[in-house]
Amino acid sequence: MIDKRIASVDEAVANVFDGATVMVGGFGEAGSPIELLHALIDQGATGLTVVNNNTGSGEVGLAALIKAGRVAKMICSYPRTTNSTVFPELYRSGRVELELVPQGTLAERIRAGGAGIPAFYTQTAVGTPLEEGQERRSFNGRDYLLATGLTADFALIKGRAADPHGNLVYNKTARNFAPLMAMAARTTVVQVAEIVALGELDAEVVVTPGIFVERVVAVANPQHESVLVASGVSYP
Amino acid sequence: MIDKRIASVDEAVANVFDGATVMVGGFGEAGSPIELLHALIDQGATGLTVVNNNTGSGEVGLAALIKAGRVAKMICSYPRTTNSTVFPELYRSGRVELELVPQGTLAERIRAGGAGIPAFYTQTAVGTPLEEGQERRSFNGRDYLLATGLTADFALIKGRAADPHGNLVYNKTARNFAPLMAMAARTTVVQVAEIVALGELDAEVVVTPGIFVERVVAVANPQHESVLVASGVSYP
Amino acid sequence: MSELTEGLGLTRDAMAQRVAVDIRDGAYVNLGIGIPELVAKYVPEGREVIYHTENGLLGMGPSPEEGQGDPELINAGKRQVTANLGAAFFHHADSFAMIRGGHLDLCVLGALQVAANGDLANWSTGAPDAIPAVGGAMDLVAGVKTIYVITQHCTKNGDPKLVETCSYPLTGLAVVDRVFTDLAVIDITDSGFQLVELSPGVSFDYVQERTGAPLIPIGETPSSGGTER
Amino acid sequence: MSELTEGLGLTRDAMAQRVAVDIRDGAYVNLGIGIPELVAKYVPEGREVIYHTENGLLGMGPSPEEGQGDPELINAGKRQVTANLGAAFFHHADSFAMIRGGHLDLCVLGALQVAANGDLANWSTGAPDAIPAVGGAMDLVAGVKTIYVITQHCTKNGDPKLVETCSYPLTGLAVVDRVFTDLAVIDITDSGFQLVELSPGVSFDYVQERTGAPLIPIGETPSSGGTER
Repeated sequence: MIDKRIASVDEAVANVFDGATVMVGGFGEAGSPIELLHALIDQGATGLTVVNNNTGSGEVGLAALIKAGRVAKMICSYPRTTNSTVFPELYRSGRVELELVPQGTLAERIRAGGAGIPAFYTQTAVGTPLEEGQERRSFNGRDYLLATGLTADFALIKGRAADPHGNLVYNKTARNFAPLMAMAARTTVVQVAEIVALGELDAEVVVTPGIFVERVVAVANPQHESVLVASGVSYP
Repeated sequence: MIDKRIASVDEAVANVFDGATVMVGGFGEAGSPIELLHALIDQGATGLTVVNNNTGSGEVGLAALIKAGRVAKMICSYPRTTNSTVFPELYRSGRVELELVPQGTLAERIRAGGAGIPAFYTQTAVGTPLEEGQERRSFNGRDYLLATGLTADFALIKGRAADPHGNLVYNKTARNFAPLMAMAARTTVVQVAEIVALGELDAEVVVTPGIFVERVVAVANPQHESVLVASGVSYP
Repeated sequence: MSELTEGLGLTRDAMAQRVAVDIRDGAYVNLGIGIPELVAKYVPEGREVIYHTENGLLGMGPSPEEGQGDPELINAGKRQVTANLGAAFFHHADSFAMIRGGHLDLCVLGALQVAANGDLANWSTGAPDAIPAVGGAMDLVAGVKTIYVITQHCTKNGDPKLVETCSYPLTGLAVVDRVFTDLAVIDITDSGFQLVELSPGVSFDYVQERTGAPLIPIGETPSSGGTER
Repeated sequence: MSELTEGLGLTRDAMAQRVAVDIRDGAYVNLGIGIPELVAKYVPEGREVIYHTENGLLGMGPSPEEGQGDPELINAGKRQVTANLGAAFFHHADSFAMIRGGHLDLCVLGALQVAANGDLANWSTGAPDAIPAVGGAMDLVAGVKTIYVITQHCTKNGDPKLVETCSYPLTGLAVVDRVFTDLAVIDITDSGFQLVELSPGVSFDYVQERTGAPLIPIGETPSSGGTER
């Protein structure tokens, strides 16, 4: 029988390997899987390529993972945020690589990766410094850039509720990149506030069908990045 | 104020012009906007290019539009269905053109059109007769074909419920192509069984946000193609 | 058919049952229209399989009870179905993202011809007056991880459907992994058709005579370059 | 700033109010971070405008009442917001499909520089030690139908922000339609900067002196090829 429930966050991230590409859900703190990220710090995998819109804030969650030196490369659209000091410091000292991608191109590249599309064209960034190294091509008299699909070994995301098949629903703007990352990663690990019985999620309202999800772990009262940062918490 | 409600199906399709490209929702009879199609037949627009997965069945709905000689070209994946005699006859006598597109490529081309993506690559149809005329390109050692985005002047689709802003939810597998066509058409016309007050559709469960919808018309008890065909109905 | 195979070979239901044996617990599966649809009935007790239908449903269940159907809850063959507990509805782009993105474990399809290199022809006989219609077949064979074919070993005229090279228009290049026929189970390998299993009472020679390309006997692995292919 | 403009020119709020006048009833609008966010406060009575925030919400409302916020209901500036009646949540690919696909009517953004041909620079000063960060700005300017810029006419150092050619890294090529500054409203036309409106007490010469490229006076339409550009 199909039961994707995992007992603990530690078990859920146990097989993340050194050098893995890890997509991390969230836009700012909304949808950031703090508990999975802390479990990943405890687990110790290093040399990671991490895909997220930002680079975390304070010294918790994604920022703590970066601070711990586990991230070799970030792929993101906006590595600078209020209270974001960890990444800038490591970046300036050349200890972490950055691939800067416009936010919409980043989202679409992740979806493409999940949808088996190796590449697509977009008008975003034509004629800007971010065009560098990309192929330009004209369609119907307008110029576009070729963008390639992104896939990952793991996705760590956060949902509101899941069922044992891995069907997911989200909370408000915490949805953001999560449904796309679930599609693009070989192993998608989800922390949810609540695991409900099969059939409790209406088939019409499931946002991420279980086929895109490998592991579901309950974190009943997830921490909020802004609260941790305001309290001066530094993980571990 | 924003109110996309239209009083009648006739008014809803009144400005469809000769030679327009019209995307029609539905996979088989599920999601087929029969009443909008009949209104379009009454309205008289001709020389249409129609995008639908199939070509209708019997002599109602899409099949009736084709039979009336209004369709110059069909873009679809499967023009042959049980009880589908109208299209084959016109096709064999050269009175309607056919662009055959694999179903998944058709769906993605419509989404691409709606998402501002002029073209993307797909492995589907590589090495088959449907590769003809398409560009082949290799990514990471595998061959793919270039597929272009599809847009339309109008989309005629069917939903379960809408609000005055045009937010939509669907019924089961009647969803199929409708959310994509709503994105890809300049003017999206939706028939729904029920128009509810603003706020009655939960923001978490809206499938098609109102930005993709221009006109909403209530058809309280929509007809089912299979019932009409079984009763031998021929429209008009 | 019974004339051609002289009473030997599996019935359609027995073929479907044989396919079902090879479907693992927890698999996400798309079943083509026709004989493949029969497979769902025979999945062994204790295995949970989730069925995908490309028109937008994961967790497809059996046909509804008489009078309980919804004309807007149908499968890819446009027949009324049901939705199991844990099902999800989605639009066509998401549905084919599952297919093209390699998220489905298995697809079971019918065939007109299968070539020894795994090429599949199952959408058109290429007849000049035929209305071409492909549906989702090309997407499925290109995207799904494993492709099983279930088919009669020969056509109604007695011609082999397993051939050296397909003469009908292709659905996909080198896509088939395993073929289940009334006479045998055959894998597609780098060396060609590898016989895996014979139906009861069927001999190697009997199958070989009805196959348009060399069969590698059960258990034999040709040394590199050792076969005609 | 008040030193530079000698007390002339609109306040930030007055600038936002002026932009709001030009937003039509029923528009779908994305407001950038900073001054653009003020625009929502000033939309005239009787017009309904739907706000899009690229992190997945259409129908964004004002900031929540004290203590009523949800840290997972935020805008692109990562500040807590609310959802109006008729709102919808969606994922990032759908959100940028709205942007890239030309479904949004208007985007109001800040600027470092705007060139006379509509080029916009608003994401980086190109300083060697800066951490590059672009967010959704390049997607917005490339995809949204109409791009308004709201900005002080000059930098804190008194340098013009409306220039012949941007010296900072570009966000997009020929994307800006109209610029609202403390001193004037200026359209980007094929002939360059077209003055549309002067702020109270501000003269043409006063604005021209503070603009890095020729301004076409209000009401004058240069004959083809008649201007320097």
